[in-house]
Amino acid sequence: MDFARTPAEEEFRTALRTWLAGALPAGWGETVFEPEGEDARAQFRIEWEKTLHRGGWACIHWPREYGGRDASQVEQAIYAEELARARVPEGINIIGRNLAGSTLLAHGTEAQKQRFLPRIIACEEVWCQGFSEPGAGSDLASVRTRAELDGDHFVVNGQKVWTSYAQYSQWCFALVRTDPSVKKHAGLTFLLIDMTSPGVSTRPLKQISGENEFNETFFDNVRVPVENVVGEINGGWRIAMTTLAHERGPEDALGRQIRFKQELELLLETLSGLQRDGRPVIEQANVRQKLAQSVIELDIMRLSALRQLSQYENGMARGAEASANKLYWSHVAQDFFERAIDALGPLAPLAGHDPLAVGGGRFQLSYLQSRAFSIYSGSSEIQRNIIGERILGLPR
Amino acid sequence: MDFARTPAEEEFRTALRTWLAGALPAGWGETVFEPEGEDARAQFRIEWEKTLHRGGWACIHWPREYGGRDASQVEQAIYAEELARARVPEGINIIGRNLAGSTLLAHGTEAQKQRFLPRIIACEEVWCQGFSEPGAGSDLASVRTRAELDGDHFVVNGQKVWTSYAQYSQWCFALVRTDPSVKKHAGLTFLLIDMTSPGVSTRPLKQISGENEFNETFFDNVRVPVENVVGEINGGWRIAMTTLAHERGPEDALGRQIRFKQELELLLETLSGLQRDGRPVIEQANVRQKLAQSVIELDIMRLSALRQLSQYENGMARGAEASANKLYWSHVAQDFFERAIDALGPLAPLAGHDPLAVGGGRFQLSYLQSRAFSIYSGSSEIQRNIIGERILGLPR
Amino acid sequence: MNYDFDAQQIELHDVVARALADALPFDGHEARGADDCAGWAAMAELGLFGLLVPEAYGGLDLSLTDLTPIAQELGERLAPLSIVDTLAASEVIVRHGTLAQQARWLPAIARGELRVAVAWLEPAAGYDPHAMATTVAAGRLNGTKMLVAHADRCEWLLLPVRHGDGSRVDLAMVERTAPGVTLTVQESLDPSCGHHRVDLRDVALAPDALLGGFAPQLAAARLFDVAAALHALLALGIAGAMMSRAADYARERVQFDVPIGSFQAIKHKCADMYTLVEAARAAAYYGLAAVAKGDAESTRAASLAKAYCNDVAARCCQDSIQVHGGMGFTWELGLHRFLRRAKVVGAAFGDPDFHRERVLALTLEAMAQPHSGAARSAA
Amino acid sequence: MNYDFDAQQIELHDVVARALADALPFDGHEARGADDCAGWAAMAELGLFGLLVPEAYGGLDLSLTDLTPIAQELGERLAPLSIVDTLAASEVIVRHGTLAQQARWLPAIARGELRVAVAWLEPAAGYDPHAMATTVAAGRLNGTKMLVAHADRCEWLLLPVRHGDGSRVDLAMVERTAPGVTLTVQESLDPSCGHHRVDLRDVALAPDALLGGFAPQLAAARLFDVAAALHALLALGIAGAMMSRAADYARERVQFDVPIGSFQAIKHKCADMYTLVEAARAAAYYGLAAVAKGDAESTRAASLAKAYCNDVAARCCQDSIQVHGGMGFTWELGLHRFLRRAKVVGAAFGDPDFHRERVLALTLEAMAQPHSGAARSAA
Repeated sequence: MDFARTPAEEEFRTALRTWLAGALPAGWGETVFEPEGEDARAQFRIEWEKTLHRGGWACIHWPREYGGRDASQVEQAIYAEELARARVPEGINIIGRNLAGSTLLAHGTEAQKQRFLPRIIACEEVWCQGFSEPGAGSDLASVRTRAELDGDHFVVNGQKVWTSYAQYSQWCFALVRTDPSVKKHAGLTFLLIDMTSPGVSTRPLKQISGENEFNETFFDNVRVPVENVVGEINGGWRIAMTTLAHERGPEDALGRQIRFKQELELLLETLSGLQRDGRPVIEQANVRQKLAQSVIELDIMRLSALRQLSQYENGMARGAEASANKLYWSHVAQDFFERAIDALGPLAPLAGHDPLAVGGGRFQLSYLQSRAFSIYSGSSEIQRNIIGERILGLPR
Repeated sequence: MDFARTPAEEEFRTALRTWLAGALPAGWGETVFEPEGEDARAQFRIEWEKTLHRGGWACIHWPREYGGRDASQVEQAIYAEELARARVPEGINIIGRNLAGSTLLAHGTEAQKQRFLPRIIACEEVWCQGFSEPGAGSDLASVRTRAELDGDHFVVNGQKVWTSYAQYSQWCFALVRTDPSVKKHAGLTFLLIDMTSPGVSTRPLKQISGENEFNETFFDNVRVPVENVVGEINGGWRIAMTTLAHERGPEDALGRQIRFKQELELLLETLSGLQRDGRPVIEQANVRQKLAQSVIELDIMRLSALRQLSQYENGMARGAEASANKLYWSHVAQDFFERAIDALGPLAPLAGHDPLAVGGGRFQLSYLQSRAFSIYSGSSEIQRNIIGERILGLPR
Repeated sequence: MNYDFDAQQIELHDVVARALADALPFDGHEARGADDCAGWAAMAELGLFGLLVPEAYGGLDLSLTDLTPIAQELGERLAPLSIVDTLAASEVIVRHGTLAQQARWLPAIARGELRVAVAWLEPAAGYDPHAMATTVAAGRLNGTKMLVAHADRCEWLLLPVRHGDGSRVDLAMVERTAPGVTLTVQESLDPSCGHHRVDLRDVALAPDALLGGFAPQLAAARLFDVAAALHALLALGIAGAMMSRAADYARERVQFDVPIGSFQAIKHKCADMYTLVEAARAAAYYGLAAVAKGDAESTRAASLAKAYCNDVAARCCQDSIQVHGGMGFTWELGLHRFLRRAKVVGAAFGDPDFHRERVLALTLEAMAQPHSGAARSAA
Repeated sequence: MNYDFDAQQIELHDVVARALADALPFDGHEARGADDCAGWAAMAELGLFGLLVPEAYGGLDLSLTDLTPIAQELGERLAPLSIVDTLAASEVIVRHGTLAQQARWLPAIARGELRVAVAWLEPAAGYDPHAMATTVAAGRLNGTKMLVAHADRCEWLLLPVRHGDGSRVDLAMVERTAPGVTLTVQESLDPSCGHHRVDLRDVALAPDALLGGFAPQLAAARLFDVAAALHALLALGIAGAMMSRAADYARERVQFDVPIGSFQAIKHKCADMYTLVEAARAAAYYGLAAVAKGDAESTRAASLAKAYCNDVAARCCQDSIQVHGGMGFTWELGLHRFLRRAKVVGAAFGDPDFHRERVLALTLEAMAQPHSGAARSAA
């Protein structure tokens, strides 16, 4: 065990921090913020990802031959933390970089890598994920979107749901049914679909927070060339599992953790300044105990992610432990945002830009958003099944 | 809705309270207590039950013809509360009075009622319950204790477990397998077994609290007359369910609730008197919040039980709602005893008669005992199945 | 003792439930806007606002207890909070108003023509009105109230005011249109509440605007307890609705070729919700009954109910969304409306921490009085 | 950064684990009595007590971090607490003892011939030694300590003492057999701990009995943090053992014709335990490493680990018993031994509430220093 950082790691951190200071607009996060409208914000984020690429700071975990830096796990951890610390815009092509990219690197043909990776890293093409369907949520293997072979093309028909940022995407990787005659896991194929193809349409799906990150995506006789299959035809399930292990992995948790901690620090500052009945709210022992628990749990979210990265660095294969990671943080974060809003007491309902709202009304939005944590990217029930069966060896 | 008590109810309460004041030894609960040894205590409790009977205060919910008072549900509630309030000894034949008695009243033949009820109410015969087996816990219907017909007798072979107070019991009502050829619920019979019969033996089973309330009971070619079947041969499952609904019912909860509340008041007094770092522990806001939650939850335990009794009084049949009752109080009480011991802080481990132990070391024993609440009388998992399936109509 | 509703209560509930179902169809898609106050007319037509009003003033002279099933239904239907505010106001005017005040306001309330918004919360105070900044001095009222539900649709505001000369707190009835009263729409977690900030600048206050003149302090305390007990029932209604929706969905939604309710993870979550809702029901029913009786136990009972029911509502909102999976966090299904309303109801008239503290303090107080602990146990 | 154990740590752990398995077979039936201190000789034979001792005094001069896997194993095996006490004492003597003190005690400790019982708790104090009643004045020590594990088997006692003249707190090494020291067996939730009350009446204290002379306050604070971080690992060991036993039982126990682990109610309970134990592991490993480094973060890291691991141990004890059903509450299976030990470990060196409060205070303190919040986030 060794928790010290090497000089090389410190050098990496300094280089990144220096670059970020120059790349972000002056006053960023203090006087300068993202645009408010959802579309303008998306455009802004795409521009930011292009800036990252031009600076050589996009997809650092990719091999050098595809434009990455062959970054170690520790470097990735530093990267996630530094970007979050600088409060850089969230990625809009996170699905492209982390999921499509990682999946193609692991399972794509050389031609696919050459075709897709450069445009992902340059943010010239944004990606969305076509896994869930109205009838296939937790039971992902029951997807019904059909892909039928017609010469050297598949013809795709069906509906996907929860396709984040589909409205800004040029490409979608989808799990489609290519053989309805075998049992359900065996008849699925992992297919890359051009979102500009005729027959693709999307409809925004408003979330409980009022935002429109998600969509329904419809495929109506969409023609997709056979070379867009990743892996084997009817071998898509195994590939999708790789994608999900990345989605639930520690890299994702690390970046989120810093953002949660920033909100926690904002909350602590807010409650230190907030007077209730003549004394600062932060001095109430009951409030302190609850917030301390979140301080601890969010710190552990970081420590756990670092530990998992360390295990990968030491050669452990990615697997079900990512489910424990995801299960842990989703509930810890939900509890935090519930405690945050409850700590506001009478002020809890005040949201948005109301002059009396504290913390910029930020906690209310985060509270609503956090309700989805334990559902998306595999519900907590699914994660518990995976942990119970694949880690603890309990029978199905 | 009407939460007021009628004059008749108040009169009932006064009569009982007056009788109790005369029937209990002078100084009871203050200077005079139960004997410490388990056997002596059991004998003391049997004597107390005989006193209750002589005073006309045993089994008040039974019909007058069998020695009861035809007490209404409200009277039963008052009874449970007054007895607990006077800190009377716990019943040792509670299984006889509440379970064997109620089951015989509902399903017994007149001959069975005449034979057994008078000796139960007089505490001349103590009963134990022979349901669980080593291989049949939550899956009660899989009991394997066999009863084979041989002329006008059954010959019983097998082992029961968790037979509370078997060492003091003259009778046992047991669920036994009389037909191994049909599916498991259908081959069971409800049988009354004389514990003094040749071939019955018991072995004490020590609990995590160090006490010996429970036993293993073995049946080795025990002969039981056919007239000791309650209900139909192979019709025992339905009868056992009646028994369990009584075991989990509000009468049981009401008495327990007062005892829990007595411990809660002892805890509040203790923490008011206990100084930590120069101020009473009860003044710490974090301790207050946690104990307040238990105050609330234990009060609701009482309110819920009263509400259920009220529903029965209004004609509702007993059913699955008893499971919600049992599920609620077992966790509420476990949480309370955990909070109680945690509130003691550094003093938490001090138990028993140590001069520095607070509250007479009572909380530590109760904490240990309470761990079993969510397991016995149907585990919480079983109660949740019953609620989900029988109340909410969710599929098996 | 009878914990069940009597025939009259059931009939009243059924009528109200039908009217609310018509007036407030749950269309899911959109939270109703701040300017919508649907349900009021339907309730007025039923004479709901006269329930607690003496017959002499055109009311039915019923007890607060009789509101139990109705308040629960108002919670379940996400009805405008001004309905409950006005009912609470009518109760307090009946108990603490002078004859002149009763004659002035009660007939109009009973006819459904006078809406009252209770303005309790302040930005820098907790829930205790003795620590609030809204004060009256020399007949002038000054202060700022926040999160007043549908203040713009109510003719009158009812609020606790401290007298500048000391600690005495009265309740003041203030006309919304009085000079010096300014309303500002507030952005709130639940836009359907129509929340407003109310600024009071040198508002002239006639002496007969003060309720509770012959029982200083009691009127404000009573309003708080009545409103808290009613809000506990609103929370219970929300919790019950979320629990039922979860169970309904679990029976119908198929995954892995079976209804998801057959999975213990879902089944047991629903069973836990049921168990909590039943416990909350016992608490909320008793809470309002105790407040209706107005005896020594009433404040403690109201706090007990409010603390517990708020927590149960929060838990059921969370768990019901979880049972609904991806559908649970769509705007379209509308579960978020319950989630949002639950937070508003939870923060109004004492949050759970406030009420827990009050329950503990009152419990310790009762124990300190000789024999009262036992008396309470046996009450 | 490397979160995994290195080869030496793994080897050390394996040797210790084998020796503990031999010395402390889990026979289940009976909790070992108060007079049993098994495991000490085996550990002494392995040279465990010299791990932190400099080579000059016959030790191995390893870091506290190297104890991580061992401490966890001691927790899992319910080993005598005097082993951990002595290890913590050796660490503090190395850091805060004078050369004379080191020469006096460390060689005997390294040889396993000198056992040290840490006597921290008092009946009317919390965990802060500045508020404790055990004081030294004019060279005489007076006070009462409680719940001192196996005090009767240890040759020396290590305890914080306040100087009668002010707030300074030192650590004192007191011989168990010194005149004025009285031991009384205490009845405890965990009889296997061999808990004693220690009364000190005018015990003569030579100046060289005080540790930390050249760094007043620090020695006591250091002992507390070291012991807290080690106790976090004991709690982790207990939690892990209870989780594994639950999973083992769930794979084997058949009800309704299938292993109970196939029911989601059981499977998900086990999965939650696993998730909590992994989180506790990340906290506990980091906690001891930070304390070993002794930097500004160490107190906060120790508190974070102790608060979290205690709660996880309590939860896993409860849930593992539940998974075991009726068997879970038999004395015979012995799960109660973990439950009892978990409460003792939880109450020693700061309970979760104490450590949570300390984490929050230190977090706020760090935020108040310019840029330090960010520094911590990125540390």
